[in-house]
Amino acid sequence: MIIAYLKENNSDISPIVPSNVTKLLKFLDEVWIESGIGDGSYFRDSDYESVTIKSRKDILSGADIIVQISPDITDQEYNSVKDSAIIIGQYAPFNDAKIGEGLQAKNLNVFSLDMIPRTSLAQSMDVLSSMASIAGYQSILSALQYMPRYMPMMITAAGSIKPSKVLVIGAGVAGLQAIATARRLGAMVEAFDTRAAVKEEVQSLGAKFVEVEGATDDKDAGGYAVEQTEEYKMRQAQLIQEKAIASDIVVTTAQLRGRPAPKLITKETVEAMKSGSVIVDLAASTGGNCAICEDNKVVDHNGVKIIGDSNLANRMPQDASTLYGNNIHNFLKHIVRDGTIDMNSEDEILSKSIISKKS
Amino acid sequence: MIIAYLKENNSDISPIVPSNVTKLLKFLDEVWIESGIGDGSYFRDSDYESVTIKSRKDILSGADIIVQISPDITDQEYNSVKDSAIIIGQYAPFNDAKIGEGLQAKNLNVFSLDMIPRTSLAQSMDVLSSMASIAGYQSILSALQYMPRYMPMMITAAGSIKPSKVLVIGAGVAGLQAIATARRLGAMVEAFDTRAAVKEEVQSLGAKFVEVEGATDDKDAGGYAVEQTEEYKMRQAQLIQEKAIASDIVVTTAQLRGRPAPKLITKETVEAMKSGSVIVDLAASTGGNCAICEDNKVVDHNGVKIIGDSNLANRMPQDASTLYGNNIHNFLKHIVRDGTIDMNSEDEILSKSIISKKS
Amino acid sequence: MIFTTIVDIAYLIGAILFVWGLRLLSSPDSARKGNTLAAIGMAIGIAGSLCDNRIDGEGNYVWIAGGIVLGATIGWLVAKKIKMTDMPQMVSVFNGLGGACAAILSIVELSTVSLDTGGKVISLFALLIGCVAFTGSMLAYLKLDGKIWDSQVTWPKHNIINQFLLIIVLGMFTYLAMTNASNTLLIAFLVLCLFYGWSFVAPIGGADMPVVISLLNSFTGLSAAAAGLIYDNNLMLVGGILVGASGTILTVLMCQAMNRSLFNVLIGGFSAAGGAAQGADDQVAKTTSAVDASILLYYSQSVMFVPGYGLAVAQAQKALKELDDTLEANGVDVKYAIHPVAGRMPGHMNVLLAEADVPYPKLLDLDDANAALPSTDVVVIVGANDVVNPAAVDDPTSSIYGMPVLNVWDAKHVIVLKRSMSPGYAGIQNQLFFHEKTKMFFGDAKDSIQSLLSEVKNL
Amino acid sequence: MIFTTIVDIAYLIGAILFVWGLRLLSSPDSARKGNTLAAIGMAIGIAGSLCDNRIDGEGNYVWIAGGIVLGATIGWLVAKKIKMTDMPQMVSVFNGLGGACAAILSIVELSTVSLDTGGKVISLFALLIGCVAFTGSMLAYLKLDGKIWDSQVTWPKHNIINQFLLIIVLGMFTYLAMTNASNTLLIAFLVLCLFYGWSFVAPIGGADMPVVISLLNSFTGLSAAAAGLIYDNNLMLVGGILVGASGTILTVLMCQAMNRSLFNVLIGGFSAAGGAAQGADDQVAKTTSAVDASILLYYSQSVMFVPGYGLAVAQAQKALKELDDTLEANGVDVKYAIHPVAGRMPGHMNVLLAEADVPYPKLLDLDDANAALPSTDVVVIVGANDVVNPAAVDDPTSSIYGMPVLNVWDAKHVIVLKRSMSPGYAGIQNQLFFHEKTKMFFGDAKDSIQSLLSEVKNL
Amino acid sequence: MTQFMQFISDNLLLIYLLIFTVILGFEVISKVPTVLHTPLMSGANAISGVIIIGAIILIRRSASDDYFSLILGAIAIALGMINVVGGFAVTDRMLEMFKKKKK
Amino acid sequence: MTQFMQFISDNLLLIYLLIFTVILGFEVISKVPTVLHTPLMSGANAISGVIIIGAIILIRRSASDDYFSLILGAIAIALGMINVVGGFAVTDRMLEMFKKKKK
Ligand SMILES: NC(=O)c1ccc[n+]([C@@H]2O[C@H](COP(=O)([O-])OP(=O)(O)OC[C@H]3O[C@@H](n4cnc5c(N)ncnc54)[C@H](OP(=O)(O)O)[C@@H]3O)[C@@H](O)[C@H]2O)c1
Ligand SMILES: NC(=O)c1ccc[n+]([C@@H]2O[C@H](COP(=O)([O-])OP(=O)(O)OC[C@H]3O[C@@H](n4cnc5c(N)ncnc54)[C@H](OP(=O)(O)O)[C@@H]3O)[C@@H](O)[C@H]2O)c1
Ligand SMILES: NC(=O)c1ccc[n+]([C@@H]2O[C@H](COP(=O)([O-])OP(=O)(O)OC[C@H]3O[C@@H](n4cnc5c(N)ncnc54)[C@H](O)[C@@H]3O)[C@@H](O)[C@H]2O)c1
Ligand SMILES: NC(=O)c1ccc[n+]([C@@H]2O[C@H](COP(=O)([O-])OP(=O)(O)OC[C@H]3O[C@@H](n4cnc5c(N)ncnc54)[C@H](O)[C@@H]3O)[C@@H](O)[C@H]2O)c1
Repeated sequence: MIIAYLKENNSDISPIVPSNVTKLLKFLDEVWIESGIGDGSYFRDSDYESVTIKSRKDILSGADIIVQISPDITDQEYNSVKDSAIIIGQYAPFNDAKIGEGLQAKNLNVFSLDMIPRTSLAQSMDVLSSMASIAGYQSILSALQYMPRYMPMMITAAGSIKPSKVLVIGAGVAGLQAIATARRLGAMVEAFDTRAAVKEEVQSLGAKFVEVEGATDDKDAGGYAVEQTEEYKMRQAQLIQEKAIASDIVVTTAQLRGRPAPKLITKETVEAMKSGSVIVDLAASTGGNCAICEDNKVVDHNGVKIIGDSNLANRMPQDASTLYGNNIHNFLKHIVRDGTIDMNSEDEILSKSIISKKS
Repeated sequence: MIIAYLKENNSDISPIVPSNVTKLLKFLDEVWIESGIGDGSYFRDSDYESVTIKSRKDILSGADIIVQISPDITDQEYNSVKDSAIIIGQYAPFNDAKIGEGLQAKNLNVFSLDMIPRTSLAQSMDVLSSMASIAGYQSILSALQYMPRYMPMMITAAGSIKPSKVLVIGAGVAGLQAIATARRLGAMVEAFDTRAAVKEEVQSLGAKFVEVEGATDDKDAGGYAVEQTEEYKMRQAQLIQEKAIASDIVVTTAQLRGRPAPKLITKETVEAMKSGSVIVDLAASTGGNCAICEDNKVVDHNGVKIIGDSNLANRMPQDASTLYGNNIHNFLKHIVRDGTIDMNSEDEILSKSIISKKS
Repeated sequence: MIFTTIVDIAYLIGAILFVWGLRLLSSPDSARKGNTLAAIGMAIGIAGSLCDNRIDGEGNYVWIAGGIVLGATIGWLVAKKIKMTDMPQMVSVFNGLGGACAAILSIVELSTVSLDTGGKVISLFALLIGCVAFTGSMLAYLKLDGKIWDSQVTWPKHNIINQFLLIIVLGMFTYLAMTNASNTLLIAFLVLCLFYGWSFVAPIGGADMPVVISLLNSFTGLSAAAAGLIYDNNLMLVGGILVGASGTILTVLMCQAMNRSLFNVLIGGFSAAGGAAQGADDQVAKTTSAVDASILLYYSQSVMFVPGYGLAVAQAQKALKELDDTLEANGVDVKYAIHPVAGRMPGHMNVLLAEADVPYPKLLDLDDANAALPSTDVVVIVGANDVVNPAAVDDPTSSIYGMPVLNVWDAKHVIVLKRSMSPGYAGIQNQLFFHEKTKMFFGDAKDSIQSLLSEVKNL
Repeated sequence: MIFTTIVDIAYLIGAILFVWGLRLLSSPDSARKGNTLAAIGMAIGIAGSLCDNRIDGEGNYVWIAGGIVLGATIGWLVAKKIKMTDMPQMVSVFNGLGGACAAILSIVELSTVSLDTGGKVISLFALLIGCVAFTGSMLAYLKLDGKIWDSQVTWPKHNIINQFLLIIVLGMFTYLAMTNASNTLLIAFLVLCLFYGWSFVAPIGGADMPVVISLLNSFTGLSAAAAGLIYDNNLMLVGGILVGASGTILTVLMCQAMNRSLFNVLIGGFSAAGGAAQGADDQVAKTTSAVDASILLYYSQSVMFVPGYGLAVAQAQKALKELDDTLEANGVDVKYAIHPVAGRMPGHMNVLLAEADVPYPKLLDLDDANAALPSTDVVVIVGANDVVNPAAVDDPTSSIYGMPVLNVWDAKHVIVLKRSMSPGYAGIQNQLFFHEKTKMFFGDAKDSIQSLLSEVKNL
Repeated sequence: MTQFMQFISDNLLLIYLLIFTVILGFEVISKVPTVLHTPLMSGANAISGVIIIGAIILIRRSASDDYFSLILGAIAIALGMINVVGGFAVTDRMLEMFKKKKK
Repeated sequence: MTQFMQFISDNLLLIYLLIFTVILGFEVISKVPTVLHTPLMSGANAISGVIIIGAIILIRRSASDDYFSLILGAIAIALGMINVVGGFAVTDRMLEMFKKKKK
């Protein structure tokens, strides 16, 4: 089987890094890449040994497995794709249920990486986790780019600087990493989440868990958050208002799969915050947790900066590419058995990530 | 006495912060500020209570003590200054010996804050230390803005990321702070300095000291570095070449008062470094420690970014202003005795920082 | 006269050496010297008894020499040949023989000399506890050596039977002490005592044997003291009392170290799985103590820590680093095996260990760790679970089958620090805990590590 | 008969209570209970002696009651009234009175009863040491109380005179023991002994008085034991021997704690500055031990750590945090005073303490710390120097005069952890080290903290 | 010599007891922390006041007109009692500072 | 009762000695670290072999034709000797491991 990687156009992240190639060739016949695929992540074409450089057109028509990050193959291009070819990407079908139908209509074999179940076994293929982890780390660094104050406490001859306060809302993968990074830099960190289990995890990173009583739990939602009751939301919003006003940095990561992100930071909250404070909103692409957030923009609201960025991983393209490339390699290694992919396998990971199957 | 603060034009840092005012009024009669003085550091005019807002012109002609950060008073403006007035700023007379003469010629009372001796007693007035400390902290943060890789080690399901290597050259105030910040973020840090005493200090922060044998020591130079021998420089340059090539981030802080900064990172070194690595050159204003450095620019040399910035404190204007304002307050508290300043005092701090005295 | 006094002084010196030896024995630095001193004391005492001119009789030195040579040879050979791991059993056997010796002496005394009531009481006492020490120790030996299982020697309501037996024993004791009973009755008493010793130890759990041996040892001491009264010998008296007292204290201390009361050990008995936890399918996980685990760590060449989410919960990273430092200072090579999904976020373990200043080169990732494990002496699993679950390798029905895990079972010993038998994030049972190489050490990871640390520092 | 036995048992119980009391007295937790036990033992003993029916005579209970009431009243009143700081002197006086009691008994015995040689030896021995204990203790009291200076009571070549005196004393002792000497000679011996006691203590330095008192105390114990032999009383015998033995060991331990030998104290004498480090101007800095410092910490309400550059050099931050945790767990309030220029870069201490996870609210800056210091029990200075230098406050010639420093001398006690007397960054000597409240604890800060830690954990 | 040997053999148990008491005295004290040195000394001193029993015995067996013995004895009792009562009381006061905490 | 009291008064020193020995036994052991439990038990066990002195005395004072006593006595000696020699030797071996490392 021939595997081919398409170059991303809207991101510096590459779906393949040089170290993946030999490992892929152990169970696949050829690896094709588009020229300049690693440019954004500081890999030159020459770094990729034993690959064949092909044009996008050749790849679409010739490869058995086509890998991309975000699905940017046009309908026209789909027509040139080989009959048996398998396409891998992140289609986010939970956001738009029609995507699957559309692909099905075109009679394609498509895996959506964001549908991989979040089990221990699948963790090595879970691109959402790898990217969220980077985003969490970068959320603090990008906040610091704008914050006019020290993060750690400093008792110096020129005066004592209090440690910054950081509030993390939503302690999933990204939130936890944000907590860890802020703590490393010496901030006082508090975190919020609606899932009760997270409390222990937050504390295990040395941060304080701010509790709002009465959260609906979600043990069965497979790791994703569920929508909460109105009353709960109100009390939570109040508490967050207070905490956020006292914070120098607020990081919000609360997302609900397939729904707009809950609004957790109101305009009034932002206006009551200290001038010079920073909000990093990782849910920006689904509307943002902060009322004033705009996706892919830094908004300055009365001296408070609101960074809306759902793709913070892009700030660190090399390691992001490495992790992404490894995830895809692990995924392929899992689904390719004896040189083929059995689209009808009952394997949980394989069956859950298929969003369109050739009939 | 009336003290007045001029607004900076080239920097966001303010020489006074609101909390200074009441303390100043304890031993001074009036505090004047220029409008908008705190804009860059997130303080509004209204935050400064009990001050009088004055125009630049009024300040120059009416104040007894005029405080600025960098000396931007024109010759013409000097003429309007009160006869007995005292001007405080950073004149860097070590870089240009004529400055003192020029001021003397104008028959002014001028204190240059960068001439305050670096003794334990004077540390609370030492603006060089406060600003260098911020610069050291920000050197790492600004490097991270460009680095495409993780700083800490990460063993994750998607692969193991090695910790970044950081090399700090010149472990003075800024260098030590850079070491501490990089270590906090989980990097492997090595540091260089020509002064032998620094070794213990570097180790006390958990970093490794890279030794080049045969440094000329400088115990008597008052804390400032002395020029080293040619042979030493060569061996050092070699070792730095090797270490820098292996590093992800290089921070250089080596300055020699009144001389161009030593060139410690050659062009070849930069070219041999990994693509995506970052060099932060804090000595940029005196020519830079890195051969390719340009002041106040980020140069991209074959994928290696060279950040030339001698005023990194400006990236964190609020706390920088706080510390600066406190330093000046402490300085004034020290030199103002019973409502006047005795320009002929034998006090070490006072006498050393005078660069021009009314005759 | 002078010679007699010299013998008396010899006994006195022997007694002082016993005390001094025991004292030195209770600190690791001097223990060996203490043992030697006590042995010298014993030699002086024996020499004294050989030439004590107050004993009138026909000498019979040949008999004595025969016994001494025979006993010394056997004792020496056995002591030298025995395997390190079999030593506790051997102590039990030795103790039993000492008890037997006491029993023989009292039997001879009771059957040949006519004694007053006091003498009879003392002799019968020596006989009773000598017998109990003998058979009890022998059974303890058999149990410890794995030659006999608890279930083979216990009967239903064993404790009640034992109490009943004890009443009979005491009854006969009183009767024999009051009357001039026949030798037959004496033999019956002997047999009864022997049987009681066996029955006394039978219900006590295998894991509790060391406590029992210590107790029986203090019994032997008391019988020696009783014999000292019979033969009016101060050294026997003092030595016996000393062993009786220190043995008792030692027994209590051993119980404390196991977090149990002596009563619990003796009566509560019956726990076939003394100090073990029951698994789902009636499997038994072995537990270990801080002392044993610390000795294992201290005397090993290489140790691998496997941190997991429990490390984070317990916030035990700094304590772990200190244990690492202490072990390294004693020449142990310490590494950390970091599983990619250990903890609850990518790089969770890295964050913690960096906070504790563990140098990066000590952290091995999955592949390196699995390569290093077969040559590792001891693996310490600190609050990890799923990432060391062998089901990922050998149970195709498991939900984590196929996930790479740390093959900790390749190492020589595995110690697991966790609070209970409850499963990890994936919610599946872990067969590792029942693996033959595995010992569980229950408790909050930080507390456990701190107790390991203080034990290692004590060594 | 039965009654006699009861008295005997009373004495026995008294003796056991003495032993037990002493034992408990040697650990801080139980010391008070130990003292009470010993007192009960004494009461039982006295009661026993009052009704012991083996003593035949005319009772004279009125005399006895008079003595007891008088003595008890005085003893009680003095003990309750005395100031805390005067207690050591008082112990010396009490001890002297005990010695006097022994001397009186032996004088009466020697002058009224006719004794065999053994009895005479014992009585003379009790007389000798009773007298020495009496006058020696009294002189020790006067010295400790500052009523007499060393120079007032020493003569040139005092040690040689003392040796000469000792020879005369021993010569008379032998003569009196061998012959039936006259009372005059006895009185002469008495006077000589009293004088010798005085002369014995005279040359010993004032700072060494506690050691001497302890030694004289063990003498009193021996005289009581001797009296026990004279009156054939086991309680006196055992109690006396016990005090003699433990007093001797205690004396040795006290010398060790001062880093000197007993010989050195008794003969080398004359050093007013026991166990101290010499400062520049012949000033003396007091040192302390891990045990003393740890007890001080453990029993205090509030402790302030003052970290400096030495903390960073020693990398002792984590150990310090552990000490903090341990003290907090025992109810001590622990804070850190961070001087703005401590260390070698702005915020140096913050970096270190954050690494050790010290919560921010525990860090006090200069002003807060100086406000808190007067109500702080113990300040522990961990490798800081310039930032706690009083010269900044009170020495206008100092190069740091005017710099705000931490006024650690406002606290009740100051313990300084550093490796030597060498100065800090500013290169100037620090008078704090010679301050009356200050004790130095030399060594690498990390090692010192770790030994404090293990001592605190032992308490 | 013989006499001495005889003495030893006659008083063998007494000698054992003395030696064991000495060892016990050593053993009990050997690990005392430095802060307890003074209270311990004070406590031991109070115990050494056991000499008072001797004084009691002396008076009890004196003739009721043997004023020499009686007066000296009474003084001895008084002195001993000061030692005993004062000693224990002072020790107790010293030890007050240790009762503050419980683990 | 009287008999018992008599016994106590007669053997007062012996009782003192016994009790003090017991206390000493307690005292000496009370602070032993857990790792030494087994070696200490083993060492104490070897000391309890002092019973062998009884066996020696038994044989020495038996008639040379009293084979009952002699045989049993010789067995007792052999058993006791195994206890003594084996006990000390095994203890010594156990304690060898403590010399391996030096702190
Ligand atoms: N790394 C990631 O990004 C990530 C994210 C989400 C989920 N996960 C999942 O989390 C799991 C990680 O595996 P793991 O082995 O690290 O953890 P684990 O399987 O969750 O097991 C942790 C163990 O630690 C013990 N423990 C908890 N608190 C403790 C304490 N205070 N002291 C001692 N032991 C304690 C628990 O047992 P007791 O209760 O008996 O003490 C538990 O069995 C994997 O299944 C992984 O897929 C990982
Ligand atoms: N904070 C800043 O920005 C900065 C920058 C430059 C200079 N300074 C100056 O540095 C000084 C700071 O004061 P400081 O009190 O922190 O330090 P310091 O005055 O330099 O004293 C440090 C003390 O620590 C002791 N020490 C060193 N290593 C030790 C170890 N391993 N264990 C135990 N003790 C150790 C040293 O005594 P031994 O050798 O006897 O052990 C020394 O006296 C001030 O004078 C300040 O002006 C500060
Ligand atoms: N089995 C595995 O190995 C594995 C791998 C990856 C993730 N997971 C689990 O899945 C979970 C979700 O991960 P994610 O980061 O992708 O989640 P996510 O991005 O969907 O959500 C981020 C966090 O926001 C929280 N949140 C949602 N609504 C909120 C609200 N109104 N207020 C506050 N918080 C709110 C969620 O509870 C979640 O913790 C993780 O916590 C993790 O435990 C498991
Ligand atoms: N007494 C005080 O309290 C106080 C206050 C501030 C600074 N100081 C001392 O003054 C010293 C200098 O401070 P700074 O940061 O302003 O120094 P700086 O900015 O002048 O120089 C920075 C560092 O670069 C080093 N350096 C110079 N040439 C070099 C070369 N060729 N290669 C490598 N390193 C080279 C210097 O040794 C110095 O450590 C500090 O280290 C500090 O100890 C003391």
